[in-house]
Amino acid sequence: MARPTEGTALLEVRNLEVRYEPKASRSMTAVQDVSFDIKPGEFVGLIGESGSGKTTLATALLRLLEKPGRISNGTITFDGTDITHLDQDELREIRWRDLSTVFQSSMNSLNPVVRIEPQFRDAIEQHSDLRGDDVSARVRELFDMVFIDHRFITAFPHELSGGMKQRVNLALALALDPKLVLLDEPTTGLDVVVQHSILQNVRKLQEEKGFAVLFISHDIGTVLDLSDRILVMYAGRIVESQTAQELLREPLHPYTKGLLGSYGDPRAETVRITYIPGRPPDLSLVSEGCSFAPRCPEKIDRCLTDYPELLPIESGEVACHVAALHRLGGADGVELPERTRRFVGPEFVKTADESAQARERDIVLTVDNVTKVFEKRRGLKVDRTVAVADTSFVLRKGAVTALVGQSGSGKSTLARMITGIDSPTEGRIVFHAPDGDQEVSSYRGRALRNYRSHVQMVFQDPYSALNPTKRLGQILERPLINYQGLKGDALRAHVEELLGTVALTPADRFVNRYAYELSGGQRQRVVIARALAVLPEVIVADEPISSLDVSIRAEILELLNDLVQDHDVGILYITHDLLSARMLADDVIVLNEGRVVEQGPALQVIRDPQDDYTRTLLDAVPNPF
Amino acid sequence: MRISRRMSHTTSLLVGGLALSLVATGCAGSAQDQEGEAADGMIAQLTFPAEVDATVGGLGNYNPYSPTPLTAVWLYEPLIVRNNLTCEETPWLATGATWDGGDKLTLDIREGVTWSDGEDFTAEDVAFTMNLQKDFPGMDKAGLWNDTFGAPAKSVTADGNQVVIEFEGNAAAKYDGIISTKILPEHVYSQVEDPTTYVDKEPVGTGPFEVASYNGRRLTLARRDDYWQAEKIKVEKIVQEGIFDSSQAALKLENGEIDAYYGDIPNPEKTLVEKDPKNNHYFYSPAGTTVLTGNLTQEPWNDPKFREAISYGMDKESMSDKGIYGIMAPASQTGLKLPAMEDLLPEQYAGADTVLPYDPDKAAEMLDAAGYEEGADGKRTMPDGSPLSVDFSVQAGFIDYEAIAEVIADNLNDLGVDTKVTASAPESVDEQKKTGDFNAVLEYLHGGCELARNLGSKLNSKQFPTEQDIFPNVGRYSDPATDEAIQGLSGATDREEQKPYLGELVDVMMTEFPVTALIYAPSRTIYRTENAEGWPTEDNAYASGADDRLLVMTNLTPPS
Amino acid sequence: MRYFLRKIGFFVGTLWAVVTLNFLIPRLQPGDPAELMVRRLQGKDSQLDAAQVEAMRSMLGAPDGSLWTQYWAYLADLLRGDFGVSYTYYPFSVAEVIGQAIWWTVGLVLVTQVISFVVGIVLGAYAAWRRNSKLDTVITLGSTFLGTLQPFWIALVLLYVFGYTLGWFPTSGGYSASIPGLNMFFVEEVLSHSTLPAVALLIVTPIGWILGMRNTMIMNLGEDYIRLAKAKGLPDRTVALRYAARNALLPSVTGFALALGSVLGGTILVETVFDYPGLGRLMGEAVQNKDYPLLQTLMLLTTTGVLIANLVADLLYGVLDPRARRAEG
Amino acid sequence: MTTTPNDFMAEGDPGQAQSLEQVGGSTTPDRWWQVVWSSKKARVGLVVLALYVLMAVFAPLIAPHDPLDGGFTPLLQPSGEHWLGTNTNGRDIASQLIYGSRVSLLVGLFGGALATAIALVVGMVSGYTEGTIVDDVLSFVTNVALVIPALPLIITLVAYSDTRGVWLIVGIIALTSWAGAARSKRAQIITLRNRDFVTSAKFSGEGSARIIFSEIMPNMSSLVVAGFVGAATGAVGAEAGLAVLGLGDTRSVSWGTMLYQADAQGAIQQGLLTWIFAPGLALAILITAMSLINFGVDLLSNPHLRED
Repeated sequence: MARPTEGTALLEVRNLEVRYEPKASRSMTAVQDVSFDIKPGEFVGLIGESGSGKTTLATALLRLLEKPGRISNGTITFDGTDITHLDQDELREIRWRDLSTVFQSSMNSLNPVVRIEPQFRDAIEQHSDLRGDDVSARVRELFDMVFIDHRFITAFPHELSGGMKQRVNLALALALDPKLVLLDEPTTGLDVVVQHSILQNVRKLQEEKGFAVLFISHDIGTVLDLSDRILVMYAGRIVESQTAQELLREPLHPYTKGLLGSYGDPRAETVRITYIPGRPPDLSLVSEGCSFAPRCPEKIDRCLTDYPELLPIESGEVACHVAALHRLGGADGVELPERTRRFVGPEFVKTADESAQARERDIVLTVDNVTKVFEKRRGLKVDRTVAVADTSFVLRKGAVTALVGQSGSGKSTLARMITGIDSPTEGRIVFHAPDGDQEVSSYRGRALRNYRSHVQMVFQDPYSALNPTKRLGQILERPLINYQGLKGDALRAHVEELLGTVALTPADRFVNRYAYELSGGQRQRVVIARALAVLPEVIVADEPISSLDVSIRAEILELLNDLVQDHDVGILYITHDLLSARMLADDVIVLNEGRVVEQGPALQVIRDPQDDYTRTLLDAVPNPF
Repeated sequence: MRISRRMSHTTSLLVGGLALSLVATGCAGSAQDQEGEAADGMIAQLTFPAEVDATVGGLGNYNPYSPTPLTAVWLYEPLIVRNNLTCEETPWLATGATWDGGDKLTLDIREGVTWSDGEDFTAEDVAFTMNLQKDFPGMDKAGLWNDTFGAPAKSVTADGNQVVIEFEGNAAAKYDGIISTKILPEHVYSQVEDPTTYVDKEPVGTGPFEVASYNGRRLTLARRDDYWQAEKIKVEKIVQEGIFDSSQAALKLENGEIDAYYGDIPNPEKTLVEKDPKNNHYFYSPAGTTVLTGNLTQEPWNDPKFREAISYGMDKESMSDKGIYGIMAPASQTGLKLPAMEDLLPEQYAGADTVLPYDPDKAAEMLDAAGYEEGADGKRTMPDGSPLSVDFSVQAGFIDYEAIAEVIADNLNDLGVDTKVTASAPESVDEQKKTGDFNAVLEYLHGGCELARNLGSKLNSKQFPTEQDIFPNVGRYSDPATDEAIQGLSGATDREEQKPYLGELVDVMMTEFPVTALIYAPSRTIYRTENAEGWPTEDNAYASGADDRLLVMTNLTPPS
Repeated sequence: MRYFLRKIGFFVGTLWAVVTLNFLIPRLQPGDPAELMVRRLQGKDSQLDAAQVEAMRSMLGAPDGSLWTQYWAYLADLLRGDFGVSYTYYPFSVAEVIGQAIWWTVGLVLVTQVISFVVGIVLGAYAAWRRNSKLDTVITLGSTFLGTLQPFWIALVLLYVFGYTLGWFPTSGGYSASIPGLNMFFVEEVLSHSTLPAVALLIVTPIGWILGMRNTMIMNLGEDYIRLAKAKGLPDRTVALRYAARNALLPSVTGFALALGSVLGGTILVETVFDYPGLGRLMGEAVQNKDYPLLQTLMLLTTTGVLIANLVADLLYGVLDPRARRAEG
Repeated sequence: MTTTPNDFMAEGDPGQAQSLEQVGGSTTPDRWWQVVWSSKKARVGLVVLALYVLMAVFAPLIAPHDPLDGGFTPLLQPSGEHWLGTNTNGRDIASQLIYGSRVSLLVGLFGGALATAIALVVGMVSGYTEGTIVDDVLSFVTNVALVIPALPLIITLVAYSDTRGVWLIVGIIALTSWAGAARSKRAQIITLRNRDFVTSAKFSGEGSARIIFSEIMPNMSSLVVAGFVGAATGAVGAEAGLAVLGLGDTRSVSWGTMLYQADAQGAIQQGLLTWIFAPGLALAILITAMSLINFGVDLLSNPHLRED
């Protein structure tokens, strides 16, 4: 698609700059020199990692920036009106009628103490002539559009499930047939299957009603699925703009390539996924040159000194010296890296052969017909919830078993039982300890503590798994002191060794750091190092990559895989994501509502799913290929 | 908008609810108070604070034997008024009282007195009241029927206009209690099941006033024209309202909203008199003596020499200045209120000399002589060389005591006696008095007219405090000869008979120093002369204003 | 079922503990009520007259038997609703005494609390909405300073300035010459007599509500539903009132229920200074006079008030916050 | 009443995660003292408090006279010799005022610290063992302590004690004021103890005491600081209130006892206005300063309040 021509655009953003200038700390430029257009009826995706400034950009477009943030440069023209500096009263005319939004984490964007209908009514009555029953009729119509039962019109927000709330928000955004809807990560936190259906719904409505969409996401797969055109944002700037097909066919910016490289086809015999090493720059520091250069495998000298302009190249735009030189020429003696559509960076490869061997190893833990029922008393009524029903599987040394399912499928309950936090209602979980078999639920006190030196956990969110008040050295010391009685030099040496194992080197640079000084990936490495400290037989990894940026997920998967190979650890890998299950696991167990619906070697399950549920899960995996 | 509308609605609801709820509390009282014009030679109205320090709404009770009647002064009367200051007797419902030995008392009952409901007052009423006290010990404030201070009564009988009380033994010391018994109307109280719990709503008394109205807060009393000495009562109406602390009272007096106040107002001279010297006055009559009581069973107080020495080492003028704005004079070590009781003083003591002067040098000499020598650090030691220290317990919250205690501590420390003051709750100090677990306290020596019960019991070895009761001999002074003298004193029925025994007690006070007299403790009357004159004054000290209100009332006249 | 049993058990248990403490604490204190009564009648530093103490003891019926038997008798009486006879107001029963005073305090407290709550909420919400404005600074700083003044000190100043120097308001009592009942004169008197105590209470109380409301409201203003409401183009008033204030009000309202329950004990000083015939003054007297039956009942009343207020706050939260309704199920 | 349910939010909660995203993920979170200092109100409060502390420490150098020297002429009006006049006992009011800061600050410091310590131990243990009998007992005690009316209880306790010293006041204030803070700490630890880092501490083989006090407690520093400032503020006020009721240590010089004596001895009626106004004002300014600091402390638990 050609560079949008002036005049026809619904939204025109020119040289937009947003700065945060807090009194107490350093100011920073969160959005820098951003220009783009959205045409009427166009579905534009905006992709970027966390911290790339995409939410700030969205907030600025909506003119909802609050102190200390402000638009420090540039213009926003909406439907022919320059809204950059309109006052609130004038903005009110445009808001919702022409420009509506669905927020990120919009679980909280409905007023919790007011029923749903009035929340539609106030917006509708504010901006239209509809009153009374006409409004109710409109609300019913909107509910139909997003497939929600009318009885929820009079419900309170908390009575709706997360997915329903998000559909309601979508309906609310469409209430006045706006010209542009800004969707800011509208499905974050929702279950994969639900996400998938909501987004399909959005796309369908957009095509029917013809409104324009700016869809913001960190997940390039989803964006590619839905959008006409894609903007890629990195460190506060737009680095690439192309149509979805072109971007997939020929990504121009190495960063885009990196993002694409983090996807693979789970059905392939050998899967390769890449990751982008390093971390995004600190926007409060002034940097020279291309802000992606430190992580870029294609960088040339110029990248370190000059920031590349966003230039029109072929069908799109890109801000990359290398891409520009490749396509526009003018290299003049500069040595260019090879032109490629792949990210030439670190890579994690999984072959089907490896798995076959692992499946022969010794069993360390047996889950035997386990059922877990939660009883909750409400007044006289007892609610029985079957969280896990009659589940059996084994964990082997040096092998990975993936437990796949939606939230609420009983994955975490199983993990809690295996780690001895809960005990099964029926059935047994047996740990095959060196000194004989032992039922996990029989461990108490000291025995339980000892058991945990054999079974360790890696958590979903490395931000909350590391005590923010402790230095990394202190965190890693504790299990060594507690389980191995190490002291003094031996202790220090062992801590450094652990850091080395998870590739946080040189170790002495990390020992005295706090968790907040690390990137998400580095934190997850620390969490893994801590789990390794006691030389466990089993590690339960509960969605260890789902809170990490796509670009670095492979890095953690690779580390886990190395552990299995080098330390002979058995991993129970809990995930909702079949791709990552395929990357890491030898065996896959698919759980649905507490029941095992399918079980078998990873590749087999993925290639030839027997159960409908597995297929649904597979469909939900964004697959741009 | 919404908020404010809702609020005003709520407020009006509340006000309505409040008013409604108060309907339920409404009771007694009917007349509105209007300032009336006084007839010639009469006072239209006097206003006092409420007599009891606790009244709630309509729960009025005039029963003089309940702990807190709305008024205990104006309705029911005693037999004889012996004023607290000079101990002079004024016949009241009884025209006289005669002891026959120490075990029989004959009271001549006044004739021509009528109850406020028109019935005649008779000796039967007196006998009835006293016999009622036998049946209901809770009424027996005089201890008539038990063995406190003298033998219990055997019988009380009315005979014509006389009432004869016979005792099982000598009961002379009960005299004060007996003559101040408030007499009840037999024709009313004989109908009452339990006079201690009886709520007397329509009082029938012999007193100069009767209840005109009570609205739950303001008590209005009207003069009785048929009062037996109506000609002496010039006040048409008394209004009693409100419980005031000293600041409130001072301001009320200053504004002329009340005519007299009987509580403590700090520095009345500066607070009130200076502001309106013509109308504002005060009369602080000595009611007793503030004394320093050492625990005579503990060091160093067990040594009379020490007690004597420090008696000279304490600056009583300064105590008076700091404790009570210099109003009360340093007290006589005799334990008697001087000069009011001058005539009771044994001959060997001249009044002025019994007030020991502040003479630190003499005190130091005496301490040296008694072996309490000063060490290098300026602190004295016990004669055996062990450390000497005094630990004072002072009632927290008694401002005057605290000020006095500070002066004492300063003085004693100057003398080299290591002294510490510990402020404790008054109840704790009482507890210490009971258990004897104290070193020194400040307390009160009552200067009442029944000397055996006051000065005597301070020195009586039978009056040690017990776990149960704080009997007066807090210092635990014990001397058989003194006990005998007290026995004699309490058995004696007239002053002349009492004098020799009293002389012995005074002698003990002056030589043994069982307690050290500091300054006189006041009975306070702070009053205004705008509406009434004739209050007791320094020059005309005919009574203690606070304790003898009935007597004072007969002396009040309109301002000239 | 278990949930409710637990809740009721907790309620009863707390009540029992409070009742027991109420029983024990006064009895742990030194001092004999009969002696105190006599002392009160004779003057604080008088020498106690043994005969009078004896008479008083026999009248009040000194507590007999061991602490243990007293305790059981006390519990049994409580269960029968018999709170005993007040020492101070003998021979009136505690119930009668409290019955007289309670309406005064309830009236005073209700009115001042409601006013201070409304004022606090409105000012707090306004300060939050106009955050960092001059007015916000004035409101927060002003209320902070006023709130730190000692109520007793304020009472004295008010008494002196408005009661005496200016003479605008009566200085003591709940009414004076009028006859209690539904007549204008009485109502006027009640209002004028309540003004100074009410103002003394009012000056200190709104601070809590102002700051609490301001803080929750500021926090709520950062919530997504507020941002969405703004994005919806709703007028500021709607956003401020229907969205922000409405949600911020929740913790304050439950706090208000709690405050109402506990405030009865907080008026002691003010009621005493103004000789206001309410429970606060009664409590002061009861403490001073060791009026065990009265003191116990008053403490029981206030603690039960707090407990019930807790319960009401729980329930109220359920009513006001739809989210809590389901959770309690 | 500045406690709101949201005070229970710890550092590192969603609020902060959000700001982290805006900031770019790598900046050091502000230390708590930086946050407090960032508030203008808190800065003013801290400066005033510092002045008070200096006044207390250097009282002997600043005060013109011995506060307990009753040797001056009573009832002098303010003059060069006696800046605020003398009281009825012939003592220098200005010197009393200066020395009085010592008691208030002492009671604030130790009363606040003791109350916070009790609240911490009870709240943390109770919250960490939520649902067990230990928690039931501790919660029960906390609730009882919460519902018992504090003033009568304090009066009763003080009255029962034989001696009235500053330490008694400190102890009693602490004993009667910890419950609210304990409850909020319990609530917070309940949200914290299900954090992954607590679970991982268990997996690291840590014992309960260590988890509570070494792992969790450092994460509650803002609540602890807020609790302490609140408790200290309350303690200063309570000391004055007690003294005003006549229950203070009458031998020590504090603003409360000054107020009490001034009232009892009729300072207003005698025209000694400085005697009653000065300590009241000194007290109000001190408590205001501490409340201002609390504005800064509130920022810790409630990042939305930050002024930028």
